[in-house]
Amino acid sequence: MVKIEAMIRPQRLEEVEAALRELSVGGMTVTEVRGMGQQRGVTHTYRGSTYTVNLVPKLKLEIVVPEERAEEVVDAIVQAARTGEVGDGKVFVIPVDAAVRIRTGERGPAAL
Amino acid sequence: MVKIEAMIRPQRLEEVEAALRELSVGGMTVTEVRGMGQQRGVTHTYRGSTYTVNLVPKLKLEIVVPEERAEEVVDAIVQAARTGEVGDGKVFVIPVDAAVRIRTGERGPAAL
Amino acid sequence: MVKIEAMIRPQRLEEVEAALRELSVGGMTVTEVRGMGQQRGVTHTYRGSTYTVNLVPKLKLEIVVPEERAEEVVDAIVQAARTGEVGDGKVFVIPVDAAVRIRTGERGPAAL
Amino acid sequence: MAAFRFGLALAGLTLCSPALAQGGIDKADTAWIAVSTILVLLMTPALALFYAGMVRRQNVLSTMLHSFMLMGIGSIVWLGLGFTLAFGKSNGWLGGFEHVLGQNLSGSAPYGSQTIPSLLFFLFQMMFAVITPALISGAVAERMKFGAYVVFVTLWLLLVYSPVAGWVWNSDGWLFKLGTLDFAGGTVVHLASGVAALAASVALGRRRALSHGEPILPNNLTMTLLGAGLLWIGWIGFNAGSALAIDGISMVAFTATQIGAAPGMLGWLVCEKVRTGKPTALGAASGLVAGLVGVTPAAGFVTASGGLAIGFLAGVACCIAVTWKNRLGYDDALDVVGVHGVGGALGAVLTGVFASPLANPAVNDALAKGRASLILTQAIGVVTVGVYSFLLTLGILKVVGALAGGLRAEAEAEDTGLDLALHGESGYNL
Amino acid sequence: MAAFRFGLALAGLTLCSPALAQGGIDKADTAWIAVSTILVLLMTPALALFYAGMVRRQNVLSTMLHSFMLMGIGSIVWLGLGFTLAFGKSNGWLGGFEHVLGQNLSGSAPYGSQTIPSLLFFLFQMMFAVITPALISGAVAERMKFGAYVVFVTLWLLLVYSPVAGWVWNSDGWLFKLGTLDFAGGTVVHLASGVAALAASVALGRRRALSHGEPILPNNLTMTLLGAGLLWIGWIGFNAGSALAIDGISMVAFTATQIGAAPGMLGWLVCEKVRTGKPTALGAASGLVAGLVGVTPAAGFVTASGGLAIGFLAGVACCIAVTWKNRLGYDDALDVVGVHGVGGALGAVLTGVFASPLANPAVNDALAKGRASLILTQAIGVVTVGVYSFLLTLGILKVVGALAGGLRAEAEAEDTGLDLALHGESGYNL
Amino acid sequence: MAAFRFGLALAGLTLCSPALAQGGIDKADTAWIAVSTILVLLMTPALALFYAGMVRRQNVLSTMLHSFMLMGIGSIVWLGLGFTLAFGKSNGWLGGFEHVLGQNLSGSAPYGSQTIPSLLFFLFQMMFAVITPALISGAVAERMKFGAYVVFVTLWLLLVYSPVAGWVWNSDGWLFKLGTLDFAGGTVVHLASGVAALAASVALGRRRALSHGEPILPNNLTMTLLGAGLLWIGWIGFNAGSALAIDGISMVAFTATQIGAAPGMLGWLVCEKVRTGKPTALGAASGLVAGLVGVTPAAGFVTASGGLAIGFLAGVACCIAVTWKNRLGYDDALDVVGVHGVGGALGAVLTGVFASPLANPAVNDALAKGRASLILTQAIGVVTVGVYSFLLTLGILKVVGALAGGLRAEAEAEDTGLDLALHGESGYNL
Ligand SMILES: Nc1ncnc2c1ncn2[C@@H]1O[C@H](COP(=O)(O)OP(=O)(O)O)[C@@H](O)[C@H]1O
Ligand SMILES: Nc1ncnc2c1ncn2[C@@H]1O[C@H](COP(=O)(O)OP(=O)(O)O)[C@@H](O)[C@H]1O
Ligand SMILES: Nc1ncnc2c1ncn2[C@@H]1O[C@H](COP(=O)(O)OP(=O)(O)O)[C@@H](O)[C@H]1O
Repeated sequence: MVKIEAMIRPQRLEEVEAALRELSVGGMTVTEVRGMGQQRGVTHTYRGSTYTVNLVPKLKLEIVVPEERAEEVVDAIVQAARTGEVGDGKVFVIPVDAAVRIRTGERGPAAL
Repeated sequence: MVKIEAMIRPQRLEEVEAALRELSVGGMTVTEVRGMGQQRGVTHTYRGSTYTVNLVPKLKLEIVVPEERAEEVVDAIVQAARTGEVGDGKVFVIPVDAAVRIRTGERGPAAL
Repeated sequence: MVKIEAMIRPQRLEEVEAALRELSVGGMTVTEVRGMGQQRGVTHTYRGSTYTVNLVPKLKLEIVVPEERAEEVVDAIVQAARTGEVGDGKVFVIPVDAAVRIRTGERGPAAL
Repeated sequence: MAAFRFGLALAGLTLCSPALAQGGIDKADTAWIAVSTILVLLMTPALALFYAGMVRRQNVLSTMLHSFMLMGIGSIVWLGLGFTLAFGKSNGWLGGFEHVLGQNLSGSAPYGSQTIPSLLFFLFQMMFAVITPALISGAVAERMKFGAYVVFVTLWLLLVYSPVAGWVWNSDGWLFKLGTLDFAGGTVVHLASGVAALAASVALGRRRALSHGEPILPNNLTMTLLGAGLLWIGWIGFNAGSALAIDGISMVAFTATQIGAAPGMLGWLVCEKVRTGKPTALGAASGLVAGLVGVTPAAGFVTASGGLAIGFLAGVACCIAVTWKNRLGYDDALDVVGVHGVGGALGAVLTGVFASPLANPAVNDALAKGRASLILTQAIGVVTVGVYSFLLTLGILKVVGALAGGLRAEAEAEDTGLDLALHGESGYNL
Repeated sequence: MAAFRFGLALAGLTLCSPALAQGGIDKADTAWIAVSTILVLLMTPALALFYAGMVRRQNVLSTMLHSFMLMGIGSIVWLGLGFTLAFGKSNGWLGGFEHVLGQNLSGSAPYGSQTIPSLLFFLFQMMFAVITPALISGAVAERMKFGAYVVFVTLWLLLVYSPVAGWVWNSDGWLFKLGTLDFAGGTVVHLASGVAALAASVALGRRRALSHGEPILPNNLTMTLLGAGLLWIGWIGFNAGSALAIDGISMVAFTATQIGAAPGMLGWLVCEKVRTGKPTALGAASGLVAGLVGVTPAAGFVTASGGLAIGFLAGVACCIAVTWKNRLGYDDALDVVGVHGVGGALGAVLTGVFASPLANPAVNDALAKGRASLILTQAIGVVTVGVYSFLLTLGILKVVGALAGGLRAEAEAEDTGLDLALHGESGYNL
Repeated sequence: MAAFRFGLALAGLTLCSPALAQGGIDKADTAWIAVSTILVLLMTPALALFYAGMVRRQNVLSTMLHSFMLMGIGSIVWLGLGFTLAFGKSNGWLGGFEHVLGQNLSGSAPYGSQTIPSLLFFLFQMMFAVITPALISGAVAERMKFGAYVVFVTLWLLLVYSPVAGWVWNSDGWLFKLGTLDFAGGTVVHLASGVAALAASVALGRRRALSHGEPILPNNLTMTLLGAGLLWIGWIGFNAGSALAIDGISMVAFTATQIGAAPGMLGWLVCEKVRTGKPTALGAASGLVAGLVGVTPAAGFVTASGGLAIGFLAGVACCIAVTWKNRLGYDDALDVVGVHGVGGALGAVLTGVFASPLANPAVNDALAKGRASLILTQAIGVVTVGVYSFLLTLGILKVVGALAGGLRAEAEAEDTGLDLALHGESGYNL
């Protein structure tokens, strides 16, 4: 199994969700994060002074899938999350040694 | 070393904490996340319209342990977090190449 | 590639950011987390009762870099985040199988 | 209110007032209306809370600012020109210019036959002029350009609110002379702004998030509840103060207001219970506002039972009306049409139905030609003010859109959120 | 307050009032009591904030709704039946039915020998009837069924509050005749609700989270502080308005209120400093409320020094009392027992101790049989009202529990949070 | 205000008052000033919100507590000693001791030639004494020891505020006799606290986060906006209540206040638009406060146009002034110097420029020696009060620092946040 981690724009969540549903991906975990990269930070104004906050809001998706499904899931996410503007984010693939479904104790791909 | 990632119900945190303490697990990092899976989302009402939010609040625990302790820790979490209802969550085990304790610079299992 | 995960004190973010900029590390993702470890929790008072909250606020940084850069980045973070007091946090290094830049579809180290 | 009261004052249940001093000023009346003025002023920050709690977190400040801007712009525009257009010597349609920039207003002499200083009457009316355009802002939330908004509300205040206030409340206004009853602004305030909200929703189009299917969840309903609570508080000044004296009519209006808000809340909750099985906190907040809107035109003319009936009907009707937009496709973000438009129109008509000489002897005159005739008169007020406000609002927005290069913020600004994109701020850093 | 004042009015430091008009109405008194009424109304949303800030985020709306519901239900129940049970012609225990549905209340004629319209007296009293049952809601927070809550507070208002208000404030009430001093509701409002809170805590049982050892941290103490600040503001109307006139007594009560809240805050902070080393913001908020509770029955009867003493003692006593529940095991979620029960009882007794003819000549009468006798009379009031409220509350909850199939929300609803489970909403989406 | 009014009352546009009763008390005046007192009391919780919204989340409670503490401490200190130092029989510099602990204050007899009870005058003045030291707290936010703060504000109230209030408002005060015009506290309240804020910023030094280059983002600007809205509401009592009667002057002051706040808001927004291109919500909130500060000393002496000009100038000037600190290096956390110091000084001088006999006949006297002379007199007031407050504040802080072992919280406490470190609480658990 692998874990797919995608940092995306918050506005693209619905599209990505839909794309995953189409692929019958069983589950996902979402975290609110802030990211730094090539995308310019946002300018905040405070009592007449302005300054730039480098970290911009992103969502991090974590989806554990059997290794053989990784490719199609990554592609689906990339397509659904893309706007073409700087700041679209990244997808990383990370090896997973084991998985357990807490409710049933099932292990391995069956747990997903 | 491995990193154990557990997505659990927020209400089970205390139980899991206690179980880990029993095993003398040294540390843990907790993140508020929202998860999607088999569990039915919650229905929100807004001015007479209702709609379903698929993402339900979960906690993600991250615990890095020496590989040989992984099994018992996973089991302890699974037991403590289980309610038997859909939505109990998952535990994933991910390989870790290196660990450093920032304060001392210690590396490897000693850093945990 | 590897993912460097660092749990640090919130107050050290600026220093770490600066250190990474010096190394021209391209990007980073930051999450607000709460951590448990050797550091004593904080005592909350509530209507005359006091009790201890074990989880203390931390930031989790995630930085994916080519494997060959891992060492220097870890060192930079460790130095910048260190205060010498209990609670400085940990750095973990986790293998990454693949990376994609959503905007362009670039893969591998070029995606970072 | 306002001029209306002069017409009725002699017949009213005025408390005997030996304190009536030289120059016709009564100090107790003055103290009460000064307090009422402050209470109505409170309604605009309260509205800011009420609305801002319902938008998404990235638009919370821009939404509050929409209301706050009126406290700035509205006060000055009313001083400069608005008051005199409404309450100057009128030809039936528009007032003269004798009060431009606050001229001929005094701290010690009354306006007409009132018992409070004309300066205070001006201030009391100012607070109505401040909140009415702010009500419209709920319809345009989360997507309107800031500059365009500023110009729009300025023009609307001068071209819609001021004339309409004069029609209904200036003793020479044509609707006043026709016999339209509007105690504290069902037609002038709520209907006019509710209809303008419909026009503005149509002119601006739907929010991008709606097309994307993004869930639009209120960022902070505790703020909305607090806003609703403060609106209730301020509304007592709005309605009971519209007696322009601390007299029997003001007591009747106070009672009807309190007894109108309560069943409005309960009516909406019952409606929700029936429809979705779950009464909500937002429903309670919305319902109490609906009840208050409904009872506003009626407050000084109905008994407690009348207030009870109107409040309950308004609560249920508005609960139903806020779902229309989903079917009809206009994006009235915070339901100004469903609450103020529908509640205002309903209240105006029900004022004709429930107005009672037991509450206010002046109703005897209003019923001279029978109740059917009174209801018809009320309906005429609703239709003419509604049509006027709708058409003028569309026209003003056309002009503003042309001047400002479009009414809507850039797509990217809308996606980022107006707070950061237009104002360089974010509401929360928690 | 209320009827009590009629008895004392002649002896009181009433300001001379040439403005007293035909029909006995004084316009300045009327304006002041209208304002006081509005201030007391403000206390219910303020209470909603005060309480809601202390619960966990998943119950913030349900907690606010508990207070807001009373603004809806309380107003209507008071109009329909409550007022007449309390203030109708009484046999000592219960009033007659002459004011059912607001009958025989007038905007221009007074109630009894008062100088304000009876409609206003009714409205002023209404606001007390609205907030008192809402106070109890702090005890049942985070676990009570919504429907059961609605029925419970309705019955409690009719079966506990209305009679007790009549006993103490109706000039024919048996405790009034006995000579119990309760200026603005130490016994009627705070003790009655505080004791009911104890009964309700016991009847409902402890929250599940407490057994799980989950930390129950307040979601938003800024809200609690704002609520406390607004409670202080509103409380001035509550206490000084209970003079039912803008006279010397109202000034005395205003002073005692202000000078009671301040040392209440400081007393609680000192208590915390001693106990845990850390004075807290929640302690400041709780302490000022405790001071206000303590001074409520005494407000119009004590000098500034008396207010100072009572406020300080109440602040310290309540700071200690809120920790009892941990030892005794009942789950009074937001410390209604510790603050309103203990503060109300203490204040009632201390009223006997500090009442001074220097503040109010009427105290001379109250002291006719000596101070010990007055203190005893006060204690009788505390005990009888306390026992009555405790037993009736238990009985009502028994019945409601039977009707509603249990008082508590499902375990799952409690774990999820009542906002989402019962109302389909969440307070924050930040 | 205050004593000032006695001097001018005869010449003022007082409404005729047949209601003036025996003992010289007027009930309508009393009702109005009681309301005004409550409105000024509201300003302190409002200030708590205004300030607390701007700090970082880890200091939100400690910042609110700074304001709330004054409601506790200020009330008691004013009762004990402050009032008598300011308003007792004065030698020009300090009052006598006849009102220690509230002695010789009555609910039915006036203070001097006023028409309200002396107890009420004491309470009205108390609310000014409560909020003025709280204003300073914005400068020391996020880093001051709690105990040191408590001692500091207590001493400041006694050694700075009370004497200065006596100089300007006691009819025997030396600045009063000099002819300084300060209607509601431009010099006494805003300048004195703004200058003290400068001294305190210097004495405390800069926050650690500033050196670290950490971004200091406001935690909750919706709270700041609500605070600003409530400040506006309360300020009407502050200014219009300073007429100490419900008369023509109070109407003039009400108008100037409303018409001063509005252009203050717009002026600040225009300034921001020019400077950064983005008008902000915080700018609107800051600007309305700046407008109110500016118009405070002038309120009862200027026409609407005067208020308009002063408000706009104050809005622009303060918008510019708040950026000085970046260049000069002192850390006035929440811009008390830029808003209250600069706005207060500017307003005091502009009062000399815009005071008009059209608004208040008493201005004729003030202009007896020509306008230049009046402006000079105003400037003398500004300079002497400014220098006095600056030096005394430095001195007090020196002493407090010595007693408390330093003024600042430990470095670790500052990094963690004062809420948790000093009070064991956190504002939000969302
Ligand atoms: N090396 C990295 N490690 C972890 N996260 C990264 C890294 N680089 C970028 N990110 C995440 O991806 C987001 C987008 O990256 P950015 O460089 O701004 O745009 P793009 O991916 O379009 O080139 C960042 O905000 C951050 O959350
Ligand atoms: N494939 C997955 N990848 C990552 N997280 C998952 C995945 N499947 C489930 N989760 C997480 O586990 C939680 C529980 O999963 P769910 O399917 O609802 O219940 P259960 O685990 O009891 O079958 C989800 O809310 C989500 O946070
Ligand atoms: N085994 C672990 N797995 C995951 N995170 C850990 C682990 N141990 C510690 N942490 C994280 O590191 C933080 C600091 O650890 P702590 O033991 O308190 O101090 P130190 O690292 O200085 O010894 C914790 O708050 C937690 O977030």
